[in-house]
Amino acid sequence: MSEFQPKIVAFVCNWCTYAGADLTGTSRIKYSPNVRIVRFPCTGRIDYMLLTKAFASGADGIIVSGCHPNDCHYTSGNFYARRRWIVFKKLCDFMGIDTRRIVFSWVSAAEGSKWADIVNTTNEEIIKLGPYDSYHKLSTQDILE
Amino acid sequence: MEIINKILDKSSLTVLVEKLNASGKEVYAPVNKKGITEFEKVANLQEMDFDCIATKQSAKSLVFPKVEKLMNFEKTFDDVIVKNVDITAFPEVIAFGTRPCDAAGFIPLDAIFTTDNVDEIFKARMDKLTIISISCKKADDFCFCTSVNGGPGNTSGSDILLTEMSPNEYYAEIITEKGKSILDANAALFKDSAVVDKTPLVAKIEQQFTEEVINEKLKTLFESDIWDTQAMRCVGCGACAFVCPACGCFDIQDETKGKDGVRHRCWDSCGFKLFTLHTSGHNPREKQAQRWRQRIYHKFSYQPEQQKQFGCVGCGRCSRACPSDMNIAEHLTQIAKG
Amino acid sequence: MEEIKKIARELLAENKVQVVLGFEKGTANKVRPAFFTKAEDIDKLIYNEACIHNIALYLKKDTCQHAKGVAITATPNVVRSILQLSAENQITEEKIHIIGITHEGKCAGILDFKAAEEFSKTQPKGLKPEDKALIEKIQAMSLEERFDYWVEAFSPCIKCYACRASCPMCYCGKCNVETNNPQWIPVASHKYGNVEWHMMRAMHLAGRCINCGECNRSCPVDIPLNILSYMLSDFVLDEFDSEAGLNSVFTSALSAYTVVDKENFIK
Amino acid sequence: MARIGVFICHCGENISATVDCPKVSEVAAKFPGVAYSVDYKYMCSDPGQSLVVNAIKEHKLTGIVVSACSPRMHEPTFRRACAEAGLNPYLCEMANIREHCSWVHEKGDRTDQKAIDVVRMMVEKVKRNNALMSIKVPVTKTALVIGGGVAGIQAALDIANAGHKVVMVEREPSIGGHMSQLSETFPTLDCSQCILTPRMVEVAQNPNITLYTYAEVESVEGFVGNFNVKIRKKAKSIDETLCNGCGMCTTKCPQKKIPNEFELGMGNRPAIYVPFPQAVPNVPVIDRLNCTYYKNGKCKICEKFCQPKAIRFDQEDEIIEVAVGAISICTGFDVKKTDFFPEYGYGKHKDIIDGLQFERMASASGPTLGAIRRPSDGAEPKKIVFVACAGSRDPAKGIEYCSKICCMYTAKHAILYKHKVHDGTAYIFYMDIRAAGKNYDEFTRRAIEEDNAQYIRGRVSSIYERDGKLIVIGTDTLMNHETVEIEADMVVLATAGVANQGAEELAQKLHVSYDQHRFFSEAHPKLKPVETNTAGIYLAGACQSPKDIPESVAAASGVAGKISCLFSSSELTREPLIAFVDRIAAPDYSSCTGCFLCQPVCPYNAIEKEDIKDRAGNLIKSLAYINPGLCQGCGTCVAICKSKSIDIDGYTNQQMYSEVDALLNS
Repeated sequence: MSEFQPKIVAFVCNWCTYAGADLTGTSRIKYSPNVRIVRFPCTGRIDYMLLTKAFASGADGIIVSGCHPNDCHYTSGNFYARRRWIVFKKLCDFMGIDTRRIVFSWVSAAEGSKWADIVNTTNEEIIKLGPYDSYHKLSTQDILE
Repeated sequence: MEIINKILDKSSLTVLVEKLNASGKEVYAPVNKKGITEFEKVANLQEMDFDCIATKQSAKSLVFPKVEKLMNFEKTFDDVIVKNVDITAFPEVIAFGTRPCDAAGFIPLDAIFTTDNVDEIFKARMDKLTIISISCKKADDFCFCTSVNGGPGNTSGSDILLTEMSPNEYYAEIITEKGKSILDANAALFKDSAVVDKTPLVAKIEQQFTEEVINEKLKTLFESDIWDTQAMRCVGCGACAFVCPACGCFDIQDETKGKDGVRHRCWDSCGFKLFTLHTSGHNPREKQAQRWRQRIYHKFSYQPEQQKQFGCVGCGRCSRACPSDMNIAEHLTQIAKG
Repeated sequence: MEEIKKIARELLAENKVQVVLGFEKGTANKVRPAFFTKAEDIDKLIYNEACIHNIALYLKKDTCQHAKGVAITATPNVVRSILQLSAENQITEEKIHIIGITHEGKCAGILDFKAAEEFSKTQPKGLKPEDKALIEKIQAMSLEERFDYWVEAFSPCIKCYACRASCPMCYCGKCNVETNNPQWIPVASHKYGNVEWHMMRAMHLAGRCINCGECNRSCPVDIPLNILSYMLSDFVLDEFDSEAGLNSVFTSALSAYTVVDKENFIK
Repeated sequence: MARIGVFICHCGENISATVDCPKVSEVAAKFPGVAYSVDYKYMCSDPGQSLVVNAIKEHKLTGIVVSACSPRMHEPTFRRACAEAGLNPYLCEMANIREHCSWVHEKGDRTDQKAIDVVRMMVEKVKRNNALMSIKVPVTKTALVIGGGVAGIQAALDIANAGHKVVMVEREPSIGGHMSQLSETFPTLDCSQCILTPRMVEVAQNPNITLYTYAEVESVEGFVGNFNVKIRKKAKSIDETLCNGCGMCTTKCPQKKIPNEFELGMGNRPAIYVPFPQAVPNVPVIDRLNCTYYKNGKCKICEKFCQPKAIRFDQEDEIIEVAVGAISICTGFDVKKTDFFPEYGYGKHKDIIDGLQFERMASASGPTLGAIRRPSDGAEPKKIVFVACAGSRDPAKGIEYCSKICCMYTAKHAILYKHKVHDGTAYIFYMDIRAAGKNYDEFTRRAIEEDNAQYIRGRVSSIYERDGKLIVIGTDTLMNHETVEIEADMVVLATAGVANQGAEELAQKLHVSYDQHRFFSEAHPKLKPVETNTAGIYLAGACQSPKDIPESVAAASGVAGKISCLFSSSELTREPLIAFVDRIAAPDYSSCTGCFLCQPVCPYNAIEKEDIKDRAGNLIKSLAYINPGLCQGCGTCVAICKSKSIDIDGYTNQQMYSEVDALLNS
């Protein structure tokens, strides 16, 4: 327990990745318990500000996942989301926010094992990177002393 | 207290700053960083920018920072535990190299925070602040202190006022007890002096109007369309209020992280639409012109009425900072003449 | 210059417009935005290389909103802003008479939106070499250095919102920073509040910023925040072949997509 | 003050074997705002549900969190329980501690902690849930069918026979579509008109169907259950109520040399005409572009001979407004013409025809009365070449897709040819034979084996004329890529099926999406093949992609089924989890600035413009308005809105923000 256990938040869409994670469960595939899933109707709904909010609130890693292109329950939400991520990622990179800690993925409702895989590899990657101290410090220094 | 007149040479001044630092006081002075001069903590006089007419921002943040913690709190299951800020832990601060207008700015600011109800945090900071100003040798097109009862060698607000007599010699007026305690602690650095006429030593700033005339005129101008014409180019930012030494408006904000939280006092400005916006969507000051009018009335009508103190010291910072060149002195002159 | 004045005078005299938006002499050597409502006042109208304020901003303000017709002396940046405002349904063509001024300061006559689109395409953008150099400098930094750079760069911010107030594209009646419940962006101008605020603003301007640099010019504490949007504008152009301020009808890179958008970062 | 109830389910041992349920319940009881917390063996069982119902009543709960399986499993169950207890069903949230926790993690503190965190997250969310009411939308039980081809006919008849009103709009003077042009149909070779005509008549006679021919959809407004449609009924110059279809006018018309569209230019028609003898309705129209009277102001011979006095030269287009609840698009397809192919002579060789022209030629009622004849000289072609995939599956021509019907109709053409020209030889150049379908492969085999069609696997690179013959140069990829040269009398190109003319324009009127080939897009390629993204608008037939007759008919019946379901109740109940734009007091009315950057991202075209006007009718502000009848609740507009003026119930900004906050800041 003494070793670093990262906090990972997953923002997922209801129709593909949430269902995919359900399938991981029904298939009894094990993965790291460090991830917490937040359900959205569609990746198009995911506000990039929630990502920075998650980091500010203490997340060490973030997974954003939804339907594969052309599979969106609402046809195109994931396409708009993808474009937003492209821009957001660029801005984060430019501002020195560690985008290695944000994993974007497509996990369909049939990809239970892919979900477990995404969580586990993200978990390992974040353990390697360590806690996201610089952002946590930035966001808390004026609240907690 | 009666003003004590002294002379300080430049090397003594250098020593004074070092000694003040050594005595555990925090010394703030104008420092030019990347082309912008602001009050910064200094260890010695070499860091100071003597040439600056006025820093971009005023010195008010020494007692009224842009963000100030008022208290910490912790939520429990059914209660909130409040931890007040320890006001005794505030450091002794020296504002060094302030201009007479900066020093004068603390008077209306103090009035805002202590009239009727004393703001303990502000007062504690104010009590621990000593102001050592330097008279102005230069002025620019934005300076108008002489129109608002101030002047380039005015002593009000300062604890000590220094006036450059020659490149190596400063005339020092010890104005308050706080000033005297510095003199007493460093008596060896000061030489006795007679009263010096500062007029030839300081900048000439033409008087454009008087506060009293403005005050009088405002009695009938509330519904005038002058506010519309003046505010037309105002973009509605808060730069003027934030750089103003006498603006004291603030907003209270709670920020939390889990069960822990903090209450902040943050600068706010009457120029913002949000300043008066009601939850319903109604806004008593809907138009920028009304907000501009409020700014002028507050400084030249309400404050003199309620706090016996005008809210403007003529430093001209608001006009320098304005992205659309709103020039308050010009606008006031227009009012005075109108 | 005389040509600009002549056009402005005629428009007012013929009552085609009630306001001419331009510049007049300001404090000392400064110039300032000005509103001319009478033909005889046009003598005071000036244009010189100091007139860099993006006065397209005022098209959304009361004075212009209430007028039936508005003329505006428009440098390339202003023209781009006007087109983008039109693309975002904020202004209508019937009302606006653009008196075009080229980047060399020559009068380009009255431009309708179609002509303005052509005009915009031929005029160079406002990106200065030092901005480009700064972007490159930041890009060459390590991740940690970049983060520290920006935290430090934003730390003097006093949240006076002059950047927002001077930006023609920041026309929201209620800015995101003013929404509470939830309070997305801390109101306080501490380091965290500043980073979040400027990041949000850059994101909102991505694909919409016309690169006039007004945010930087108006900033009283001189934060180079324009380069955030510059960098994103360049990126959006490269990535999505989309550029703000060239088109008077709807364009926005982030309200669109193509199926072939970059995918290589998605697992 | 919130009073939240937390119900931790053991799910037998499914959860409790891994997660310490009593501990989670105990910790949850201490969360701010939690008034009641309990764990139980099976929450979804009857006693479990009673536990929930009783707790809501007894503890006056203002919201509940059921911590159990996936909400995709039992959310409806517990929402019902809430409703039973008198609590708004939308004040219920589920914390997934089975699929997302106990089944995927090992027993231990970290797993318990995750369960606790997830419960805390949902407690914070449910505190911010809004009590919502299902959205009721009234339904006008009339369907609009656009297009009177076989798909439209089938859809209209099925809907009408289910007892609902149908309005059918057909652009041409007669219904029937492409099927009425066909000779025989594969794979049974029954006569196309013989099976279609009775159905056309049925449409005309069905009291539930109102038929508008020579008419087009002008505009469509509204949303599911409530569309207002304007139909432009083009002037036929005939009073339909008086015309008895005697045909005297068409016989007497002096203009006789107008290329007949129905015969694809292979025959002529007069200026006043019915497209084909079995037309429904059997009412002629005057082609004003070619009519002598309209051209020169003199003639009116038809009027003279018309006994019932039905000719109306001054008739004008008429706009008819109808209110409908659902729309079926059945506008069909078109085929590329021979002039699309430079390598085949740009259509300048008369003896190169397209498949549809061959159909007319093979039809007993066609221009040659069913005889196969060279258009150039009327000779019987002894060698005929059929080119399959003419244009289809050819990215260079911009048509990457397979037109699907060509393999089958080309085989049919070869068979029909052989039946009519016994000593002739049919060659078929093909890429692959795609004969998937009931009795389809047997049919192509029949063409090869019984009717001796010469299939050559390869493409035709060029066709040119030499001494009155068409020289077809192709390759045989099964014979070492040898060049094949055939001296043919006639060539039939199975040209690509493409979207119908005007499809794009219609899609824009209806606010439905279309693909890069201008075919209408279905809502989901697998699960919603006959729906469009716009609720209440459906697709049948070849307007979606090339389809054969059985597929078109099946889709049409599918649409009819969908529309009948929609019409089964006079109100449509929809989940209220939809987006909305905020409204505040004057003078702002909303924080929405009317930039409409949200409009293009809505897949359902649910975002409309709402004009705020003063009492004098002057426009104050234009705002975005989200039509609750159309919004499906994806929330893409919420994330795109810069001023946060749009929010979405069920996933509001407050809810999502609090979830994240609660998750991390324990």
